[in-house]
Amino acid sequence: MDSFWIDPFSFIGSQLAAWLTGLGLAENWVSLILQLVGALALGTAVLMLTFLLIWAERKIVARIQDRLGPNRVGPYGIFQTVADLLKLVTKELITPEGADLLPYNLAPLLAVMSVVGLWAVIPMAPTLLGADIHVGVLYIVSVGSIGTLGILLAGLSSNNKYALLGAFRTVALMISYAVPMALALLVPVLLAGSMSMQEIVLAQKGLPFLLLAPVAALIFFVSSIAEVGRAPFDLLEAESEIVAGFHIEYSGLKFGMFFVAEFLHAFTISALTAVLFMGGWRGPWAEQYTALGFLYFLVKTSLVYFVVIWIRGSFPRIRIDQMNALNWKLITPVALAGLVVTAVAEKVALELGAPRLLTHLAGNALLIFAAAAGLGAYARAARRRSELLAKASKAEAPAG
Amino acid sequence: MTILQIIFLLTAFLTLLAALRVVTSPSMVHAALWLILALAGVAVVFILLNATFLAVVQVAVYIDAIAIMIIIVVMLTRGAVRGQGHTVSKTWWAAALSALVMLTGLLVMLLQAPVRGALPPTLPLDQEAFLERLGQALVDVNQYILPFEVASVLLVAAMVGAIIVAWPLFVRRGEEER
Amino acid sequence: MLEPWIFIALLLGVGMLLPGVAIAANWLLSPKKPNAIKQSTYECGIETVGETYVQLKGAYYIYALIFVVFDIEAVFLFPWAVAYDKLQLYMVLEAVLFIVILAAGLAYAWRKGVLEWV
Amino acid sequence: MIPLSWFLIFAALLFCVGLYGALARRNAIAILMAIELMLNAVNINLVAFWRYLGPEAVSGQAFALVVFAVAASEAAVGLALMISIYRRRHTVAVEEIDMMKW
Repeated sequence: MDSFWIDPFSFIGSQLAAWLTGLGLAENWVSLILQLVGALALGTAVLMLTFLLIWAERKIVARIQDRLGPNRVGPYGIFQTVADLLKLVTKELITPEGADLLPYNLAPLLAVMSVVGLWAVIPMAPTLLGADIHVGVLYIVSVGSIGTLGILLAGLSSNNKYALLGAFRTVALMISYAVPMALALLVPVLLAGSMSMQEIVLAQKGLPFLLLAPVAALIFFVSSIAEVGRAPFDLLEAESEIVAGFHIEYSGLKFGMFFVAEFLHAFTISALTAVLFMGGWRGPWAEQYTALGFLYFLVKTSLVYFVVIWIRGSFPRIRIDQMNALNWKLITPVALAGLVVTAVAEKVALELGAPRLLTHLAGNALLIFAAAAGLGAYARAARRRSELLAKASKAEAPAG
Repeated sequence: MTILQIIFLLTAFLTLLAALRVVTSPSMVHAALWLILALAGVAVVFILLNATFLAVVQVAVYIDAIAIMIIIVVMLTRGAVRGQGHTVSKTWWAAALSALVMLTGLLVMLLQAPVRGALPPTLPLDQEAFLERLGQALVDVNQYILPFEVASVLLVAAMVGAIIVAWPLFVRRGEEER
Repeated sequence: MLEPWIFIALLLGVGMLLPGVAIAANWLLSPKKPNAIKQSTYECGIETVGETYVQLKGAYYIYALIFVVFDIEAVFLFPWAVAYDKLQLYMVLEAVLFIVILAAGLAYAWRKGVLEWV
Repeated sequence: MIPLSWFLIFAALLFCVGLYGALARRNAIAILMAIELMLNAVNINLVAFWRYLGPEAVSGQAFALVVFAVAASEAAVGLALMISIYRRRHTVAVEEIDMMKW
């Protein structure tokens, strides 16, 4: 059996290493060059993937809306994005008057860098992982938020009021939704007993965390969609309603880079959901045949990404006060409670020897029930308030 | 000179440069942006010290949270010192002098320290296990349980205090403007 | 020991470099005909009034504040979550107390009406 | 291998830059930023001593974590005070904030 078909990634790596050592390079330099090649390959692959993502998204949203979508350039319009890129490349780069040049030019690069950087710790196959660091999950929290910084820089340096206001609104909501995201990320760490992404995948043997902590998975998924600013949370840069927000003064590929970062980030959160809650590359025979593991990873990620697009195609855009209330009054308290429930349920299951899955499911069911009851009470209070207001205005109307 | 030393010197140089810009830049927005660079440099220094957990925490807490909070407050108090002349006080030379005296004192102390030339001992346990021990120590009654719980009380106190100090005035000011 | 971090540094560098190259290509290929109107601040054709750094509302500070507090909380809890398997029951309950204290802070902010978007 | 003294000198320099900023700047927010620099210098010292003198003990990192929490609280309350003072007096220049001077 050829080892290439069992583990293509290690095979290519060891072939390359052998070749470089054959050239007479020292071991340090060989490993450095291998890492550089790996980083270049990963970065390029991830950025090239964006072409496919944009095409897939346009095609799927078109089908949801009973349209055809791009269908002129290439088979099924698959080269439409390339044509769009060629158009963007030949556009003039307009720098607004009074812009702060260094931050202005740095902002799109930072936005892309933060998303590409996330891929360093995502395990794509048993042997295909950029950097197996023991603080992987916290790395995701911190590097993912550097994109916020890019947006802030863009808004501050564009010398434009709309850009400034758009940037601060985006940043306010992004940092709000980062709170439940970090809290939801604590749950897989707790269940796996490790912050390393590979360890978390390994810990999901037979029982993905989606079953153990469905509430945390949902919270992570929703809050990361909000963090990316996808529909239905795209009100801050709703291109059909308001001026573009923080990237109003960007043109050409500088604008394109924000666009790329957004699409790639949407795919990245799908990959993270797949890895943290759905077992990543886990599947039958994945450990023997690495390529198969990579395939499972891709299938799971694409599935989650399809749901992201589906949500975009189906849900109406929500208002900013609704988005704010949703985060602080529903998602964050539920995330806090969910963390407590998981922590207690796991200990109870361990100490009392209760079945693990059942204890967790019971805890989560209790949590969902409590959240639903709270929501009902909140909705009733809101309705009573609006009825009172309506009554008051009706009573006032004849007098005035 | 090993590669690590070169990386350290570069990082230290950039960090100090950024720190100098923080304390001299006339524009508060620029000072805050330079502060972010300085904080990132400190994160790299943490990585060089093998404290990878703290390096990531440095990015998560300082760059993503505190620096953004500072930028927001800079924008909230914009134009505060604008049009009032200098960004440094009249006694800046006294400040520079005391900083220099401080530096000299610290360096003299350093020269007498017995550990100054110490080289790092090999890390005895892997970082994963160390992190586990840190987590245990934080909630162990015999170790750091008090700082751990006090930290939460401190954070809540800071949050409540900051809301009390900053919030009622927003409302009152909003009414004034109407 | 530091090898994964070298990879991360390289990947972050690549993440900056590739967009940089793309933008440089754009700069080479694009027409360059600046004029005063094109460079002016874009407000849908209306002349901009006053200075750019407008006064923001104070609510942004409150969101940043709550974010900072909960970020630190998460940072304290991550080592605890990693060590979870080795903890006794009372240690887990201490962390629950930690979470409850912070939740009380959130409840206070909610009661004060700070969380409303105005 | 980097000797310990390099880190200590770096931390001392960073601390003194922060000290200069804290003493010389007029804008109170700039002073807060300088204080953050000083706290960072302290953290570098804590972590450097942890690495070189006691890498088996958790105290160095635990102390640094507490410093993070304290720095965040300090920044939060300090910035809230700045906002409040700016609302009342339209300035955050320290020599003009003299309500408690006499």
